[in-house]
Amino acid sequence: MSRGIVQYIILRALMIIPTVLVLYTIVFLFMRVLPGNPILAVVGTKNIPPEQMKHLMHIAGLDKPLYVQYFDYLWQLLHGNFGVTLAFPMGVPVSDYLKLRFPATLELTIWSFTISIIIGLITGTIGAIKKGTIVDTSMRLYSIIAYTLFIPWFGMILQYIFGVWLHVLPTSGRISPNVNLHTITGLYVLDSIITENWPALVSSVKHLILPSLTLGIVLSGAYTRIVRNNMVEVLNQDFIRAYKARGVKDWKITWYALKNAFIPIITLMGLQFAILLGGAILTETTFNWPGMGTFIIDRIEYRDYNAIQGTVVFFAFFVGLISLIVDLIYALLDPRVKY
Amino acid sequence: MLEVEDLTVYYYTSKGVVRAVEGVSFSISKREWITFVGESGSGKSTVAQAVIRLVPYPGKIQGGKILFNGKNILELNKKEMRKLRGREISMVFQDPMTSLDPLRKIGDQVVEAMTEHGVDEEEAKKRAIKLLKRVNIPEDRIDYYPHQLSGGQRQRVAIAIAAALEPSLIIADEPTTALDVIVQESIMELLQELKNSGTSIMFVTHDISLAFERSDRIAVMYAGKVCELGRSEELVSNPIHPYLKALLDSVPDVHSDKKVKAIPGNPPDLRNPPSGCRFHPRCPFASEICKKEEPELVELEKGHFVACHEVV
Amino acid sequence: MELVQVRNLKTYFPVRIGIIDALKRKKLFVRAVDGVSFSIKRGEVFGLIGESGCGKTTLSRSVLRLIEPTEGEVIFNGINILKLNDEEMRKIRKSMQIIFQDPYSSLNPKMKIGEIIAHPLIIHGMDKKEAKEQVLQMLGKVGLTPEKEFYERYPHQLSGGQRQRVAIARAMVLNPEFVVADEAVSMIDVSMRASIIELLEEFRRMYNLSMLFVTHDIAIARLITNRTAVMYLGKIVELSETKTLIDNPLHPYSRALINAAPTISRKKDFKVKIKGEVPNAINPPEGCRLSNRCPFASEICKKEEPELVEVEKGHFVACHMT
Amino acid sequence: MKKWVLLILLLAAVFVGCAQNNKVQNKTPVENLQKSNAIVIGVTDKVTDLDPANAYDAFTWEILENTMVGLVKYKPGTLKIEPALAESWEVKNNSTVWIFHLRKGLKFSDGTPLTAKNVVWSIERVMRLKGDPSWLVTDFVKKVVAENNTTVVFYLKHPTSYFLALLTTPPYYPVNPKYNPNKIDSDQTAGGAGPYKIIKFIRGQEIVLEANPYYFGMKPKTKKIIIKFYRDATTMRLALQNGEIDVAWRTLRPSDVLSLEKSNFNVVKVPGTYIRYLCFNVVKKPTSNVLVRKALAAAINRKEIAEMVYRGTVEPLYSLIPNGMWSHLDVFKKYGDGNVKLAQELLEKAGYSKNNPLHIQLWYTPTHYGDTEADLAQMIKTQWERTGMVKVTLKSAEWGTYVDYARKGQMQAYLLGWYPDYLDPDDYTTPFLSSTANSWVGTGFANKTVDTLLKKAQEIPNQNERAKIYEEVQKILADQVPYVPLVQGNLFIVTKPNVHGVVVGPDMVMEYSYLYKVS
Amino acid sequence: MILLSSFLLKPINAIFGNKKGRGYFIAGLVIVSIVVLMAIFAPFIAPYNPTAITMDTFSPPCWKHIMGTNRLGQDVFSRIVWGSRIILYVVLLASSLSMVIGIPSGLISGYYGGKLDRILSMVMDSIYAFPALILAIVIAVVLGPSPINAAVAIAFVYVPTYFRMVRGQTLSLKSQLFVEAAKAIGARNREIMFKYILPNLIPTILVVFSLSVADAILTEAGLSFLGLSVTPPTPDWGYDLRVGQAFFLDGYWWLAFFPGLMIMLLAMAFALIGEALNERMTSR
Repeated sequence: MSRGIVQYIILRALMIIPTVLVLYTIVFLFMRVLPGNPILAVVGTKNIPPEQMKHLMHIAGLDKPLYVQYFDYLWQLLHGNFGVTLAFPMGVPVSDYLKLRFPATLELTIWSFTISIIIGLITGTIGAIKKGTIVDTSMRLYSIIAYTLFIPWFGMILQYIFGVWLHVLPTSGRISPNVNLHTITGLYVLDSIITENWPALVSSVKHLILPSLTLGIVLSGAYTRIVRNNMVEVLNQDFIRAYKARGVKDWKITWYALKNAFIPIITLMGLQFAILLGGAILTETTFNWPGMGTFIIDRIEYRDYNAIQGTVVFFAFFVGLISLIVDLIYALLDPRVKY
Repeated sequence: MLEVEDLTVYYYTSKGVVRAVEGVSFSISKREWITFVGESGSGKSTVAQAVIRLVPYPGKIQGGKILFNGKNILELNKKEMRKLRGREISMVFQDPMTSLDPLRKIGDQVVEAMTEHGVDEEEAKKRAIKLLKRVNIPEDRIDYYPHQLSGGQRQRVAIAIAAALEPSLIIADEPTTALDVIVQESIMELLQELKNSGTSIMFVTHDISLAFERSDRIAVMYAGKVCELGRSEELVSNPIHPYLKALLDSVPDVHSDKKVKAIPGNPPDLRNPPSGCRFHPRCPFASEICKKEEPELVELEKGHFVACHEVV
Repeated sequence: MELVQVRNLKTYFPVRIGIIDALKRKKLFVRAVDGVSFSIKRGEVFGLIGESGCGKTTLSRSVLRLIEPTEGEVIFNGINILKLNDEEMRKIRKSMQIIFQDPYSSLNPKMKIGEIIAHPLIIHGMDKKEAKEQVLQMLGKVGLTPEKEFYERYPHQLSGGQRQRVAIARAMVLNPEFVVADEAVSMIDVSMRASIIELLEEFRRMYNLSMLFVTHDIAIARLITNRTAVMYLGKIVELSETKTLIDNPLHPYSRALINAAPTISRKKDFKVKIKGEVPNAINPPEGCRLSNRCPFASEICKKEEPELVEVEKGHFVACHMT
Repeated sequence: MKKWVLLILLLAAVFVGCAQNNKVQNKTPVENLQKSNAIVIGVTDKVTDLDPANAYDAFTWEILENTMVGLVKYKPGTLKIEPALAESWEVKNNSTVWIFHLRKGLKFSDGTPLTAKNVVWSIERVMRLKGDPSWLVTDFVKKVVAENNTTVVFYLKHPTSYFLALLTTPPYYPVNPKYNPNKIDSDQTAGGAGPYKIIKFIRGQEIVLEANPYYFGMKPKTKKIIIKFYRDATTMRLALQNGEIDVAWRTLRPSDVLSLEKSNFNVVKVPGTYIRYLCFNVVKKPTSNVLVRKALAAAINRKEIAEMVYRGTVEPLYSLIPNGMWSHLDVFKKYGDGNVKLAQELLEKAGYSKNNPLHIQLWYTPTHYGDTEADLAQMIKTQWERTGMVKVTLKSAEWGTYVDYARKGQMQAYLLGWYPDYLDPDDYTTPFLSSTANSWVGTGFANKTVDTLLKKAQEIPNQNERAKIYEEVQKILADQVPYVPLVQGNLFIVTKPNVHGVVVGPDMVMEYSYLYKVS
Repeated sequence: MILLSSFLLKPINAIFGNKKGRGYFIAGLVIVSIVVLMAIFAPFIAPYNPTAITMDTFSPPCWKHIMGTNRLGQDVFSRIVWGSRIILYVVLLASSLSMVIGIPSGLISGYYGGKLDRILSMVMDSIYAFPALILAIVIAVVLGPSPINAAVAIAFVYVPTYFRMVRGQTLSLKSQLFVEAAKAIGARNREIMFKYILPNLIPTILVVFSLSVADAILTEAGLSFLGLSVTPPTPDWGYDLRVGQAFFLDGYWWLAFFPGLMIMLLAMAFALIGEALNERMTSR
């Protein structure tokens, strides 16, 4: 059995490769179709002689035919190398940036994810139990409203209320500049706990609240809906009535129902995580959060091919990894799954 | 032991009020097997669910009394009801594929049925093994999940759970409909054994042949009402209600060459049931009074009740 | 004389397996139908009974090539239909039809009743006006009157019995020579089954139709079929005149099946018992497929597969012990 | 179940904890800043490349100028050049040979001794690596030699009167020997011998500077400078209001500056040498017609632009050479501001009318010049359309593409801006008007007279004579109108009331060592 | 308005009768109709030229300007009215584009299966699993800011949504008996796909359409918030929100508040319709 799991994980992990390849190809093609290139973006309106331009293009490998560029980069990817930046600055390994930026996004998404799951589970369960009542209706309205909130707008309102008006929470950044934190994982909350740096913990948690609340609430709408609908479905199933017919206590039945309702939600969590990453871009922009989202937007401006390709590939890989983890959790929780 | 008087259940759907069960009365005594038979939509399952107060949403028990050992179940509060369920009255559902929690081991589910009613864990485990043995599930299956068992095995587990605390009444709501005949046979036998050991069985089925096989008494339901009720041999040999007669005529039998005849027309829409006798639009003997007045369930002979104007 | 001949028909399904097995190129099959032969005469109703999972539904589809069989021959009117190309097959479908078990999913919910019945005619080249006339006639024949009203209705406005009549009309409108009825009445209310059976019987009589009648209910088989085959795990275990089969079943499985059927007319003989349930058709037992459940099984049953042999005239059994 | 309860309790604790802490923060909005001798500066710019051989943008140069120093530098806040690493210098051979004498005992910020060899090594490195700004060296310097430990001699390609101004730019700064000699070293924080050294650098987040103990000059007033990078002005402004930063530096939005000034923040205005201008493609129709260019120039109302788009934070500019720089002439004043009448006349002359309007595309780039850029484009569109004879279509492209379009000469009219490389009229004229140097801008402007004039001005040392030449060039510019100067940027530094010592040079570089804070 | 409502009520009653979800549907439909009317009759509804620069800057909401004016003295309400055109144009164009590509490919892929199906599914799943907004941003930036390009970018990321839904439904419909019945009567594959399968997909397509339009509205707003949709001075909600956000802290709240509110309301309206249709479908 355990050998089965290991093999399953390996093979399932191999399935990430085509996904990564597809996205790399899409982005590569789109990026090269239209004019402009990173060297121009760097040089910009500076008065630089044409020979030097050529020299720079050569260094960046942009003078090679497209298919060579395509496979060159693919070759690098095979070696776990995301290439080097082509603009502002040139020649820095993209992975350096990813190492720096990814933990920020990860920290933001983890917290948002947690918040959204908790809110979603609570509101969805309440809605399902009180099905057909006004409580249910208001939960469903909450779900729709939360889902359709526009992140920059909602974030702006929260910033105004908690940052400017009440003056209780920071509105941007990850940690106060005056706090020294020795980073190990790059997840500030975790790092400050590891290094027992309590001021840093307080500061980083405070910085996290508004962005993760914004993203978490927006995402929770989807969960409220899914949890509610699944719960309603499960509560209608025979085995729930069978539990009742056996005289099992109500809260236990709700718990069993929740467990069953949670199984299909797990599959959706993988996809939700992707949506979360998308939402993270807008959240990061609104809260000046130094994550992957703001990074990719910056790089796009310079048309930094390698950085954008690298980021997209990395995201694709990460999303694949998440769905792998989700599948594993699914397999762990649902005895019906076979490897 | 169980007396039901004038039970009425309505479903409040968005399309209108469905009068699923109206004015049904009957009783069950100890060690008795009573079968409710009828076509789909006749209300037989609703009656069964009402007895344990598990009518699904949007159904509501509208009126009547359900006296269990003299106590009206409908007046019990939640906690009392919970104590009653599983200990005094338990239920087996139609579809064995969905009536067990797919995420929990069957052993745990059997054990829980007992611990929830105060049996201590150790004792419950011991009894669970015995119970499963009794329903012919090998001991090692105790750690299996429902999906690892076949339909028949699951239904036997469900019966084991229902019988765990030796309740006085087990309600079996079409427990064999989803199963093949050979498995059906084994389930029926299991219920028979339970009955022999002192439990009353309230059996619900649409298969009239099956109904006659093992029941002591049979109640025939049509459109939310009981139209004939009596000892099973009596009903086979001497059916009185035109519906029962027609029903018996419409069912083929393996061992006889009789011709079958369909009942003309369709079952009524219970949002808008026919006036008078609900069978009158399909009844060949219907007269004026049948259209106007609802027939009462009358005891024609001892223990043989019929609701029909024409025969009374 | 024989309209349909099925010879050594096999239909295997590849099993959906995990990635690991797929990589090891381990191929597993469900042997849903595993070497079945029988024939149906003109005007005959041939019954096929068995428990769920015995392969009777797959067999009924394979005979019509709605499922592509793996091996064997289906000879219809002297033509092996398994060798026809798509276009030829489409043409021959005119003479072979099917009526399904579930009247709720066998009709396209987005088409009017009239369109549903007319479509086969139009497909086979009739113009719309003529088709409509034919359809109206057909509606009358299956008892859906007033015809014009039913023509305009949608399936969800009909009861189960009425829908099954539509399904019959759709099958019969092409004047087929051969019809498969797959559990055609098992989802209909008890009180109405008889009328559907009557209707089928009427068509059979009128057009000298051959029919393959698949059912799990032996009582119904008795009512309509001339001959019946009992299937177990993809194989026919017994085949005979229906009455003979019921009154004198020879195969232990047939006996158990017939005994288990609920009946009012006589008391049951509880002697013959078959243990357990139908095993998985991916790995059927060696030898006789019933050997692991059969109370009479001996050594040979576990080793050798019994052949279907004629023990009396027209009565075939596949059992070592008889 | 237990796990869940625990988790909920934990979360509740975190939130309660925050709430309590917030109360404390309410009284003292800035967390323990008073104790640490540090100032936090917010910027929306980026540090692109810490290697002076490749860094070529204003803000990165600011960091380099605070962490490195050249042979000479501007006296803080003025255009006057004063000695830095070099104590004194001599000029020989018609200003083609420059000899510099270094101070004694110089050290890099990590304590490594700094000699003439380091100076030569660094400049040769720039010449070898051919980074973006390397032309600032290679176009002028033929050879650089260390005569001894304290003497550096430059041999120039041609007489260059403004060589000292060039020497103030980062490519001439000696860098720490830790810099990779053969490769551009973008993330190298070893720095040079400036007043500060870099102790921490996280791209896109922050850079932390600490006073350099080996600096030869004045000791910085504040030991630690933290620079936080923001993606946009709004978040930076929020951070300032929220007490997260002490100084908001480049670049706040005009509206932010105005409203911060009202709410008790110190605003320091620095006249900038940064200019914004409009380019015309002089080769392609319809802007190849000089009448059209003149008409469009006349229709522009700089005062309105300054007022509406920049809320009065910029000055109207009537020449490419900025106000306040020698040789500046308001040559475009002759067209007036928003001179609709003149514009109409000129357009009529060019053959356009109300029924046959001039169709023109105006291009801008949405992010590179800040959020006001779209407003600027809209404003110009409105002004041109006031003539009733012009129909403007606005177009935009991301920076990378925009530059490509410009270089290929694909746009008709487009907006650009210019930060000077060195403070000399030459840097405001040659790159635009010399046909050998202006291919980057894509206007296609070429004029032989201008070419010769500019060449001459580079070579003669006398400032008065040069001034005359530049005046003449400006006049030709106003006649030909390949460019329309629009505004000259002012810079604003907004600080908390307790922050003092804001010193910004004419090169728009803030000298961090003068900043201090009183608690 | 009365005429309109009676015109609208008929189909509502036909679909919903007085069943569940009716309220949601009506609420959603009312908002959508208002926005659509706003878009169609923008020249008549908007009191001012939305792009005219005036000296009356930063006027708070008052009788003259019910939603105030912005930094260039443009009337915010007029910009909202005209802005509805862009967002509807982009989103509806994008949704139609992705439907035109997604539905047939999903149908073919699901119906025929085989290698083509596997390749298409892999590509679509890869795109689907990737954060839509990020991909849309990359594409929109590369293509350059214009409404059509934004629509293409959005369409690109929503094709998999339709594809997967149609493919999945086709697979399940394919196993339905009526499809088998169609085969049995000798219907051709094309007929089965378009006469038997496609009509049964329409209710699900409607639900997915409404929900993905709601989603696409937010994506469009996200793109134009990042300046990737329209070129000013064309009024656009997302862009106006972005520009207005800068002035939010100065107390000029109306600049960003109204565009943001409209984005939310419009997305919500489609989500309500989708929810109602979904409920209607599942409650059958």
